Parts: sequence; C-alpha cells; structure tokens
Amino acid sequence: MKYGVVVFPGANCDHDAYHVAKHVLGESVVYLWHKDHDLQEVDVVILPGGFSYGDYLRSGAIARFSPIMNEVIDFANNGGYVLGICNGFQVLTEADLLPGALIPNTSTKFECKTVTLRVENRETPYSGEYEQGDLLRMPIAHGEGRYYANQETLDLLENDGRVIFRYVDAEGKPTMEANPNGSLNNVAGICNEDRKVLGMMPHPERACESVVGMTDGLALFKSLVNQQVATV
Amino acid sequence: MSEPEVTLELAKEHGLNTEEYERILEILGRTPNYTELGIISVMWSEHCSYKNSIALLKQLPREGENLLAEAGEENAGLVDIGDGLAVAFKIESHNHPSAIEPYQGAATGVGGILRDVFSMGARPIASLNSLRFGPPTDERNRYLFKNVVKGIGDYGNSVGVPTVGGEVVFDEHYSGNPLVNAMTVGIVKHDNTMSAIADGEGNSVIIFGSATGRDGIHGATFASEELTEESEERRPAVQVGDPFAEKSILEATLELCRKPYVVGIQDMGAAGITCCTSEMSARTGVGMDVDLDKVPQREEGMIPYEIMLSESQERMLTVIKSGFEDEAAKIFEKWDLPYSILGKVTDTGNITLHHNGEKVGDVPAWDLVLGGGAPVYHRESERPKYLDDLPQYDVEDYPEPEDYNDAFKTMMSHPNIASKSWVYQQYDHTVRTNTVQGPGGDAAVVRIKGTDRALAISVDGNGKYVYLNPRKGGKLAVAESARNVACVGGKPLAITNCLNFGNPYDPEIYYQFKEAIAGMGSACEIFNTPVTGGNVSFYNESPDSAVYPTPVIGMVGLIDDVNKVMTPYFKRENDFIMIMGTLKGDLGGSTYLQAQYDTLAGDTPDIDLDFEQRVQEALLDAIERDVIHSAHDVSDGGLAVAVAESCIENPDRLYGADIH
Amino acid sequence: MKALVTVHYKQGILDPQGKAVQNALKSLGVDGVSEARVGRHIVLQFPEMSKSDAEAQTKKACEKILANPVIEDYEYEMVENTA
Amino acid sequence: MKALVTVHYKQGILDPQGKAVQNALKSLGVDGVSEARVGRHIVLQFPEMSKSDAEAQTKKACEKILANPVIEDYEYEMVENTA
Repeated sequence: MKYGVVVFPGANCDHDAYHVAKHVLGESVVYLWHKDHDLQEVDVVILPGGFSYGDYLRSGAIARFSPIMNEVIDFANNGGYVLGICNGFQVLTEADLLPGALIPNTSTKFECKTVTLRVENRETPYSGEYEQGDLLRMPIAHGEGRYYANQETLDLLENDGRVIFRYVDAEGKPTMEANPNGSLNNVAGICNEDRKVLGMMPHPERACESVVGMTDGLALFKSLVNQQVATV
Repeated sequence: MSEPEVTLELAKEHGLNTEEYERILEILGRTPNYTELGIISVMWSEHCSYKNSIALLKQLPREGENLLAEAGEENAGLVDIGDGLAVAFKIESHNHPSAIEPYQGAATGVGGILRDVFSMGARPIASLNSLRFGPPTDERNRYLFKNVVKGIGDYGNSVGVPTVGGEVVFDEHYSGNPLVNAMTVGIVKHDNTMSAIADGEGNSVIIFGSATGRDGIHGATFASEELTEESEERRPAVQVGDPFAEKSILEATLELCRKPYVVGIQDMGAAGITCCTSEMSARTGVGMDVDLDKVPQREEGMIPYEIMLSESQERMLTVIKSGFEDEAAKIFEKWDLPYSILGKVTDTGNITLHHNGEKVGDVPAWDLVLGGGAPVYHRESERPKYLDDLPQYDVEDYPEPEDYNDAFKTMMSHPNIASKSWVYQQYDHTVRTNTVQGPGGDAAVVRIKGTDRALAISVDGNGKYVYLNPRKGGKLAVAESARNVACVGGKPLAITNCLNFGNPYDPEIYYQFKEAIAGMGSACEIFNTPVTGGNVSFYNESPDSAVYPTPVIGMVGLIDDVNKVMTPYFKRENDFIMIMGTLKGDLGGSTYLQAQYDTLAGDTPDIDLDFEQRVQEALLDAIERDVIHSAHDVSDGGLAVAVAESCIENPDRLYGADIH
Repeated sequence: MKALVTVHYKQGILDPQGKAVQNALKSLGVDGVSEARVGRHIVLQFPEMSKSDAEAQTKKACEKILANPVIEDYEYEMVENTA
Repeated sequence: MKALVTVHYKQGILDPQGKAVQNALKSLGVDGVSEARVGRHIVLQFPEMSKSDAEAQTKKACEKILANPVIEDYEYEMVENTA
C-alpha cells in the first residue's frame, strides 16, 4: 500500500505522517510537493496538520488553491482515499470535499492536550480495526478546531453514520467539558458519502508509538492497510 | 532626507562615550559619516559587543571533550552526542521588546533563537522558555503575561517546533521589566554543520528571506538602554514576526547546508545586515563589497543608515561559491523566498557599501566585532549595602501553622507553585512525535529518531537566591538545572545561559553579576557541564524598579536508553518514599516565607557541590538499575509540595502518601 | 481605486471573540454595548483600474477566497483613493 | 446606534496576512491588486444611546482595548440601526 503525504509550505506534520507510514507501518510512502500535479499512483493521500500558508485568512483557505489540490480533488471524487488530519481537515472543508467548516476554538486559545474519542462507526476503511464505541486517547493541537455545519448538514452526517469520532469524557459520554473546542455535537472526525475521505482534528499519527505514551492511533492506519486497499 | 552631520553629540545620542568616539576617529583616520556612525554604534552597543560582560564570561569553563564549537564562535553551542550526531542549542532574551509590545516581542524572540540554531545546519527539535512577570494581581502584568504566552505559542506552533518545557515565575521585582528568555535545541549530523563565516575572494554575498523595512531600528542600542519615557515613543521600532516565512526559511536553510557550494550562513538578529556582514567577515579576516540598492526593501526611500540597521525579521545572509549562485537560487525559488545578490567577498578586511552608485561606507570588519576591536571594559564592582542589612529570620518568629492543611493549600495555590497547564496547553508540545516527556515535569525529554537515545532538557533560574547571595545563587541555578536533568535519567552534558541583570555601570549591580558568574563557574566545573554560549541582557530596570539579578540556565543532558526515562509521579501503592540528600529545614529566601508571611529573609541555602554531584550520580545509578519507580526534585515549596506533586501528576490515577 | 471588504460570521454562529470583547469592555467601564461582533476587514488596492473592473475583481476575490460561504457573509465598498 | 470600527497595522509595519492574501489572489487569477491589507472589523451595538454618547464610548473602547496603540491605527463610523 502506497501513501502520499502532501507538503504545503507551512505544513509541520508531514514529517510525522511520513515517519508513521514508513517506520511504524513499514509501508511505502512519498512526499507530494504542493506545486506538482502528479500523485505518483499513491493509494492514500494524507493532508497533514500544520499551518499551511501560515493559516492566514482562514486555516487551509489558501492551501486549498495550491496546484496539487486539483489532483487531490479529482482523486477523491473518483473514490480515492484521502485522510485530512487537523489542518488537513480544514483544507478538505475549504475544498468542499467534506461539508461544514473549522472555526476558532470557543476558548479563543490554542489547545494542546490529550482528549478521549469514541468510535461512532467502525464500518469505514479507517475504523475497521476498532470496536464500535471504543474509547481512544489521542492528542489534539489546534487553534481553529471548532466544527460547524448548519443543522441540515449535521442531521445528515449523524443519520448517515458519517460522524466517525466524537469527543467524550472518561466514561464515554459526549459532555460539554469533554469538548475541547466547541464543535457542534462534539464532532471530532467525519467522512464523505463513500466513506473514502476522512477529516479529523485529533492527531492519530502522534499516537502510534508507546515511546510517546499513546498507541490508539495505530489501528486507524492498520484499518486502511487491512482493507487490502490497492487501486486496481 | 539629508543625513545629519556627525559630531560627538550625535555619537553620544547613539550610546557611544567620548573615548569610544575618539577610537572611531583613530580607526577610520577621519570623521565617520552618518551611516558609518550608525554601524559602529550598534556593533559597539552592549547587546552586540558584550563590552561590559565578555571579560567575566571568559572565566566560565568553556572547554569540554565533546564541544565541537568554542563558545561564542558560532551562532549557537555545538556538542557531540555520538552516533555521528551533535546537539546545537542556545538561549536568548527578548526582554525589552516584550515590555513594549508583548505579543510581537515574545514571538520575534522565538523566531530569533530558532534561526540561531538552524543556521548551524541543525533541525530544531524542541523549544523551551523561561518567563518572569510582576504579580498577576496587577492588570498590566496580566496583559504582558497573556500576550507573551500567546506570542510564543502562535509563533512556535506555526513553525512546527514543539515547546516542551520551561518555567514561569511571578514577583513584584519583575513588574514593568518582564524577562522573556527563549531556548531552542536542534540536532545535526557532524558533516552537515555550517559555520557563520565569509571566505574566498569573489564569492557571492546573498540575502534571502523577507524584505527589509524600518522595523526595529536601534533594536540593538534600544536593548542597551533603560526603559525610560523617552524610549516609549521609539515604539514604531517594534519588529513583527512572520512564522510562515520562517518555516520556509528553515527548510530552505537546511537544504542549503547540505550543499558543498555554501561557504557560510548567519541569521539576522540584532543590528541586521550590519552584524552579519561584519561578524562573518571578521571571523576569517576577509571583507565584503555590498550594493545596498540590491537589498529587497519593503518601504520606499530607505537611506543606507536604515537599511544597515533595520532589524526586520526572517532574513538570512549567506556566502555562496561564485558560479553556484543559480544552484542556490533554485532552493530559494522552491520555497518562494525572495533573494538578492548583494555583492562579493573581498580581501580588504573592510565592509564597503554602495547606494545609488555612490560609496556610502567603508569600515574595517575586525574593529567592529566582539572578540575583535570592539571595546572591552572591566567595570568596577562594590559589595551592595543591602546585603549587610538583610533581615535574618529566627525560626521562633515563624511558629508552626495551627492548621497544616490551610498552610499547604496556600502553598499549592501560590502562582509560582500552582500548575502552569494554562500556559503550556497553548503550546503545541507533541508535534514531530518525539516528545517522551512534555511540559510540567522536572525536565523535558525528547527522543532522537534513528537512535534509541533521548535528550533531557531543562531551563531554570532563581532571582531571589542570587539577590540574597549572588555567588551561592549562581551555584544553585546550575545545580538545580543539573538536578532536574538527572531526575529524568539524563547525564548533564553542557549548558547555555541568559544573564538578566540591571545597569552594569552601577558597581553594586556589577558585584551581583561578577559573583553570580563565579558561582556558576564553580558549579559547571563540578558537574562537568561547560558553557557553550548564551546571552547577556543588562538594563532590566525602569525608573521605579529593577529586576532581581536573574541568571537563567538552559541545560542539555543525554539519556542512553529512551526506555529508561524517569518520571516524577508515584506508580504503585506501598512503594517506599525516600529522600536522597539531606533536609536542613532551611527557610532562607523560601517560597514558604513569601507565600505565608510575604517576607523575604535569611540567606540563600548552603550548597555543597561535591555532595550534590554524588547525590545526582547515585540517582542516575538507581535509574539505570531499575530500582526506583519515580524521582522528583525538591525545590520551591520544599518537601510537602514535592510529595504532593508526585501524588497528583500520574495521568492514570491519584495517589496518597504517608509521611513520618 | 480601492475595495473595503468586511467579512463577518453569519447570524447564529457563536462569535467567542465578540463575546470576549464585550466582557472586556464591561470590565473597562465602557457602557451601553449590548453586543460586540469581531470580523475581518480587507483592503485591496487597484491602482490602474476602472471602478467597474475593480468591483468585478473584488466580487471574484470575495467569492473565491476572502469569505467562506458556509459560515461567513461579506460586504464591500469601492472607494476612490484620496491620497 | 452602532459603531463600525476598523483596525489595521500602522504604515510600515509588516502585514504577513496581507502579503499571503495578495499572493493567493495572484495565483487565483484575480488581477490588478497592487496591495492587500488584512485587519479587524468590530461592530458595537449601542441600543439606547445618543450618537454623541455612543461615539464617546466607542472612542474609549478603541483606545483601551480594540486597537493596540503600539502597532495599530483605528477608524470608526457611527451608523443608525436600520433593521
């Protein structure tokens, strides 16, 4: 399985995603430079976290228009796997590959801490290795992570099982206190209709090795591998 | 704008004294023009020349078998850590700009120290900071505190270097004079290290990064003056940071450092182009011929004086072998970075400047720089009178508290002891997936990918102890840093330091400075942690108050096995709790007296450095043999606070402790 | 010719910055403010362009990037350059 | 009565956001923009207040908190509430 990690100027987590794919999962992985137009036949495109283009104006607003995004949008619209993490999720919403928007946290401050997520739907290429309702511990690090969508979109996402991860407390309840940024319905990660495009604010790539104290993110990447995903 | 006529009066306005002005006339053999006066005055300012401190700094131990760069020779210290790798690290202060504009002052402080590290060819892997403010009960102090933290977070998070540790201290002696010290640690393979030199006649001098504006002019001299009403209206001189540009410069610089055609690189900090051109040339005795028309400018009509003194952020100067300019340009274009060839390296030893086709400056590089012709002074020092009438304390005057729980709560809620999570939750401390132990512990631990080792990093200072007894305070600052590194299982390697003091021309302040350095030096000898460089920040005072004399120590230690990192919290019921070292019940200068009785009294606690070294070695041995589950340093607040922290910091559950 | 563009959250979207400003104003003794809303103000300079061309470009900029239609409304005003 | 306050960096101070927007517009085919500057737009509602009182409070708000005098300039406009 071949991963492609997009590098926008200002992206910071491209190294981290590359490290997990190559050294932890042992998969083949390439960097995809934002000025190129070639996705190098990858099976999965990862839009990493960071501050693409300095996140000026709105997070991901400018990255959305970089050359490579044309190919990423076509790739996604033709059933390709695209994983947007943190700033990558923001780019996906700006590119209309996922509905809604990520706006500044209600605390008006940057939030970096470990949160608990609940697996809402394991019937996706990204969550097959989890059990329904699993509680995962993962780090977040963002200033604009509040998920917003109008009521109609929100209902659609909930009813169609497209909310994949939700912020919850230690007992698994989606409370206000467990919500680090004010996201509606404590939404932490959603997918598109065909479940192939996932956007999430928490960082699974920072929770893949015991040496950094968290491993709950590994199963997400393993789910993709075990899908025996290989574009024909 | 016609340039003012250069007189002694104008020289004095630039912070030069009569002797220094006469030296300039002697060196040039003529009166300097306005641009030349500006250049020399900024290079001979305290901030760039260290003229009132270098003589004493040289007494600190600066050699060590694993030091790869002489202290002060390069942009940052460089220490070998085996596996063909080296650690580049340094700490710098941005106190004065942060007092005027806290958000941008702190942000540009982070930007500057990051550039010092990556211009050595090292990939920054961790940042820390040491902050001091007046009490948070005062509205202005809260404004400074809130915006300094946000500035550090916004800049560091955007650039993608994790902020993994640090300290925050509140004391009324820092009201109006906040201390903002930023530290960065980077890793570099030995054969990728880069020096800050110019060499090879005819090679090209290239500037790359953001355009040059009028921001921060007199930044260097401004940092060398007390904050007076008059410095208030210099405010437009505040520098604004662009972390997005910095990230592109970081990646472009690291790519450049791997190319054989790069002679040297230096980042633009205080005094901008002036400092880079003169320091890079003086190190090898060459000269530079520079055309200021080629400098990318952000504002119209800038005169040579402004171009040479501008402290616009996110700019670098590099010397590229002639014929390879296009190769280097490919890298700048890849990262969308403006660049421009300013001129050539010459063998004259002088910096010659041209503007609109005219020669506008010609000054010898060597005479400008620290370690060259810049003045060196041995200031007069005199034991401060306050040391003789310090209130001593008698234990009887402070009866045991009737309600221990009440006293305990007062201690735990004191701003200098209470949790700092409000601060470090605004810093991204997990990016780069190397953080084994983040903020809140004794020291930060960051793994080194590709090896099974890790770095232990801590940053510590204690102004109160140095105020009460400068020499003992200097020893304690280094000892505390080493103890913190040992608590996580790290073997102390080397230190950097940021010396935050008042006005060096006051003999009593200079006594504090001299004694603190002597204390630091003796501790560095014992712990075998040479000083790899750092920063001196004088004039941390304003008309109505002066800061405590505050040396801040940044220490790096090595952990050979990343699976043997120690943490400060209890892990199993019925484990024994043990004290290593002796408890002397010494309340001198303690947080207890300050929190309970709002009193500063007594002398700084004694420290037997040999004994301290043996305690730390025993601790490292215990960690190595897997016989202990946790280790925590007893510092502010003493034993009670240390045990409490060990009980509450385990992320999985709370513990109690039964102490006899 | 220059364009003055203002971008604000749509009605109904919580504006924490606006709330923070409102609370701060109260504590600083500024009275009578029932609501504060914080948005972006963008100035675009079109040195050699007719009003209509500049306006067309401004509209295009707003729709393409300056405002996110999911959460924001925008307004703009074309102004002669006085200086 | 409402106050429309705009806050921008002073002339000569680097505006990284403005620079980024200007580059983005070029790459999006929005032409003719010689310079873009990004600042804040703040709307303060003064439901029961005369124009002069509201203006006095607005001025006080700008000087105390809405603009940072060190690096920013502000302007404001008082507008009748149409709705």
